[in-house]
Amino acid sequence: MEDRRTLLQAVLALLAGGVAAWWLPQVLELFAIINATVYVAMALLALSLALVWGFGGILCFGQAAFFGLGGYAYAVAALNLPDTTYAIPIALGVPMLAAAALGYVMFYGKVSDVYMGVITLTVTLILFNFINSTAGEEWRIGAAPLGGFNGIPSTPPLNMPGDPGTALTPEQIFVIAVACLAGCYAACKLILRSHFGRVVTAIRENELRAALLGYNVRLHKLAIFAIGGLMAGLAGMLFANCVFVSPTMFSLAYSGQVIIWVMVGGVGTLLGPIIGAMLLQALTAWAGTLPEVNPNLILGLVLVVAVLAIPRGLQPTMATLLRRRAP
Amino acid sequence: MDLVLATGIQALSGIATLLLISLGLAIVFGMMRVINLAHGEFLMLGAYSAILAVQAGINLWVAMLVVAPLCVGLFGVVVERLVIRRLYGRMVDTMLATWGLSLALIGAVTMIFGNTVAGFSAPLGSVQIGAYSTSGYGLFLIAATMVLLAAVWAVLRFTPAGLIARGTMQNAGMAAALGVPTERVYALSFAAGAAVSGLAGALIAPMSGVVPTMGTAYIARSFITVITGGAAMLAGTSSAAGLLGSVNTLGTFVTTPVLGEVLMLAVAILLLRLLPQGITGRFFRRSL
Amino acid sequence: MTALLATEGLTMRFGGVVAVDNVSLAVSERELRCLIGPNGAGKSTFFRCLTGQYRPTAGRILWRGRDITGLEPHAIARLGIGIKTQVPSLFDGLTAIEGVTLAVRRKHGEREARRRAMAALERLGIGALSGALVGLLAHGQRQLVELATVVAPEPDLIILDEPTAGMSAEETAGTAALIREMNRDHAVIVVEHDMQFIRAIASGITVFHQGRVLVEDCAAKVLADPRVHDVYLGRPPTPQVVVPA
Amino acid sequence: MTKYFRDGGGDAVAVDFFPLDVTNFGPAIQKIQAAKPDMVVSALVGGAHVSFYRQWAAAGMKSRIPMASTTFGGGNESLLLSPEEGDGIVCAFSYFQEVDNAANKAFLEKFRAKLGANTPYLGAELAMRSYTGMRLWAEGVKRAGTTDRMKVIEALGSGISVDGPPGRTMLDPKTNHVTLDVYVAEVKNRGFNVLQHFPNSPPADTQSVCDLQKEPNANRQVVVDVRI
Repeated sequence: MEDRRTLLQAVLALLAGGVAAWWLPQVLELFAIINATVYVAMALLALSLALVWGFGGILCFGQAAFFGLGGYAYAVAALNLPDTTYAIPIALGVPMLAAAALGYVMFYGKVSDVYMGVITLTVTLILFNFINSTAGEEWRIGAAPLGGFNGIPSTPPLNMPGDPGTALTPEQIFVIAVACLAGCYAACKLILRSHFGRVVTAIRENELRAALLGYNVRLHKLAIFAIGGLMAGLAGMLFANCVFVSPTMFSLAYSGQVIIWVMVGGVGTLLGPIIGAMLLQALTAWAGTLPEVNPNLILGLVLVVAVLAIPRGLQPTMATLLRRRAP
Repeated sequence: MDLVLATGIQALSGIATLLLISLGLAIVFGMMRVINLAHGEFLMLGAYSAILAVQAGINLWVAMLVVAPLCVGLFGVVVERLVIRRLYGRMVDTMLATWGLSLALIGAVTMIFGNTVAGFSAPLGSVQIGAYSTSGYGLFLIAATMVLLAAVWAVLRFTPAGLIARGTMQNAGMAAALGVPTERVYALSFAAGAAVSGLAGALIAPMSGVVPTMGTAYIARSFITVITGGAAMLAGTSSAAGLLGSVNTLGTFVTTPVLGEVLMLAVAILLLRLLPQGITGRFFRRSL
Repeated sequence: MTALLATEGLTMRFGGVVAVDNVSLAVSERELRCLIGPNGAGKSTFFRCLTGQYRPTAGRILWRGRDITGLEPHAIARLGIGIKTQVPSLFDGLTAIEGVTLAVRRKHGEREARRRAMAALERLGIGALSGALVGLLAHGQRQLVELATVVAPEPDLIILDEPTAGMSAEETAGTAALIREMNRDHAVIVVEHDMQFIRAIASGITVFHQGRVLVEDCAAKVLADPRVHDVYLGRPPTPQVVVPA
Repeated sequence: MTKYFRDGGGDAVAVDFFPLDVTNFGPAIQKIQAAKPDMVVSALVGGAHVSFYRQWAAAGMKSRIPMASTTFGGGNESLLLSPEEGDGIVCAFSYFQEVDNAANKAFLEKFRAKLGANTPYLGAELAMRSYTGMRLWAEGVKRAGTTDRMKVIEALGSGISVDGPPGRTMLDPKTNHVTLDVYVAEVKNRGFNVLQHFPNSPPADTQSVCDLQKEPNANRQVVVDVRI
């Protein structure tokens, strides 16, 4: 029974993605489309943390580091390559390798959970500081100036594969973003249903027992962490295509917000954080329009209440509510 | 010769500032295993309460040394009652809750005071060392930090309250069995940590830009200092502040400020890799 | 015939304290061995050296003659050793069948693994609990699920650390019978100090005392040996007295 | 900046860059004292960097070495610092609230009438530039007769100008930047004392490398050549 339910959820997700991708571009005008693409990219970032933290049991305070690396890798590659389609593998490879390297340092370094949070936080800070101070002329990779605090505004958007001349329109980029989100969601569902996914979930439940059954715990954690890094990098690439790449992608704000979204959406689920990300971004945007109220205050209070009231997050609480009411 | 002396003083004031802003966090984290990500905002509240006290006509020194720690200490009690008390033992949730608190505080202060509040300039004028002149207040800061460190050490080491606090932190169950009201000890310890942070915020106010987001500049530094310091609260934080403070100051002096920063963070990562439990995880293990 | 599992001069020192002092023992295929001794005799530390949780300070561990000292726990488990730790270590968030399937899944396909897992649960009489969430089960049931998880992949050797901890009298007797039945297909090493369980098992016994092997013999002789009584009652062992057979 | 020092006949003794969250400027102040420059030019920005001006005054350096800044005042720093710390710093912006002309006086009266008690201090440039920007757009819409994006862009390209409190602001068709009046002022008692006025200053550096009239849809990032 459980397998049918996961397949149903995966199909539903792809369907919802399809409808949104087809219908929204007709309805929304340009500014809203770009905004929607940012929401989708952020939801994908939340999904990557939901997979790594919710199922891998690895609380990474620095998921924004891979988000930023994905964006910057794409920007630098796109500026140096004739056809931006070749920039895609680089934009995914760099954050994945970075995640694997950071994962190796943490999981093979016998680091306890608390220090893992600290190390991921510190690494993001170092990247933020480093990228921020690359304003000078000498900081360029090939034809791409890193641009320090101002980021790289002149990043060329994705173009039709094989035809560098015609860049994709924002509507097309939105469709690609939704496709990526739905695709990654379905991929997560399949990964978690696979043997590898079950072992990763078991490791979250009890690391020692998994090891005593012969599973290489550190390798599995490294792998799921790298997959999370890849997804966050993909989100970074999408972000680079609808906004532009800047050091703020590495900032504490993004790392913090993504944790809030997953926490409020529901640690231990996939759909929860996606919904949480979209809802909270809309809430922050709405709060920004209120003259007297400062968005930080609302976002902060939401997190404090979320931690105190619903330790396992929005979606499971709703799910348990629904199940309890159903006979 | 005066160059060496002046640079030495710069290094000392760098270390003192780092120690000052980390001490409050060390008390809360070192003793209570509570990671307070709103620590930066506690500093900011300390600075703001000092400035508002001065604007209300209270003497500068009274405002800094009395009003600020008192206000932030009381605020600490409120925070402990409402939020922290429900999350003992849940390290990750405390991190997230205090992160939310930090965002909320920045938002609230920006709403109430706007982005700019008129600060007051550093008292005690300037002091001439050979060809170099440095601020008299900088020297006062170094002295104040040493006194504060000694005071906290003395309280923990010699007073019964200090003993009870240390006992409760190591084994709350046993302490309760001996009749110690552990709830109140936790509340007072968190308040003490908050008061020290408030005092630190007030002391650095004349030397820094007091804006609602000033906390974010300090939180990373104090966090890294306390974590690299390790379990033993005072010895750990002081040794880490000494190491990181001097690396940062001398690095900035010899090379560029950017390298000074990167050097400090690199040393921190190296330390975390070699000594995952921090400096006092290995050296001066039994000290306070 | 080389031993299935042997230790040569195994020593484990924590700073000044020598928890396991130069212990050499050998267990052959299909053997059932009990490691007994009062609390703090070094049994659990010795167990953790075998499972790779601790890296021994000196000495060697041999698996069918091959040196496996210092291997990671997962590498040791892969040799075909089923391990049950003192504190029950289970997948609370999964159902019983899911946990046990996972144990077998490393060597078999999904369907075959599920079939064997179900068989293991039934063999231990808890087939009915297969769909239950492990976290919600009672203590006794959890011990049985853990035993099923260890037995299901059919290891060559099973090592158990105090399987009867917190069990009632008849549950202990039941577990002893179960372990005898398991011993038909797998060698078993049990770390225990519950006298009632040891009498019920009546297998070869090695007595630990202050990190060293005091006595190693069949159950009858060991249980009659005055030194074992002294050690259990906390008196220093009386000098070697040979009791006529 | 070094290029403009050289063009002006001076030279840069030393240049330092600071990460945004640096708050301890002790070493930097000491390096400056060691270098004994005639003046210091700061491009520091952000809340943490205000500490530099504080520590500079605390070290008693304000009376010894004059200071100018390209960014001071933009972020209301003049309000943050006490008069002893801020007074005397020279800055240059396209507008100060204290600019003395009829348009500015009329604007300020209407502004205060509208907001009354909580009228904010406009300080330097930022608020006024946004106001003037909107008016330039409005002018483009008037000329194009429609708010359609492409038509307004065309109208803006045909040379639009607006007169207001900062003086005359003309949209330069070659660079899409603006030619405007620039004022040099020194900080005085948390406000500004306007010293000099340079009317109609064109965006010379951008014009030297970019001409949108010749190549209308150029979209590469243009870098002004400041190599010395």
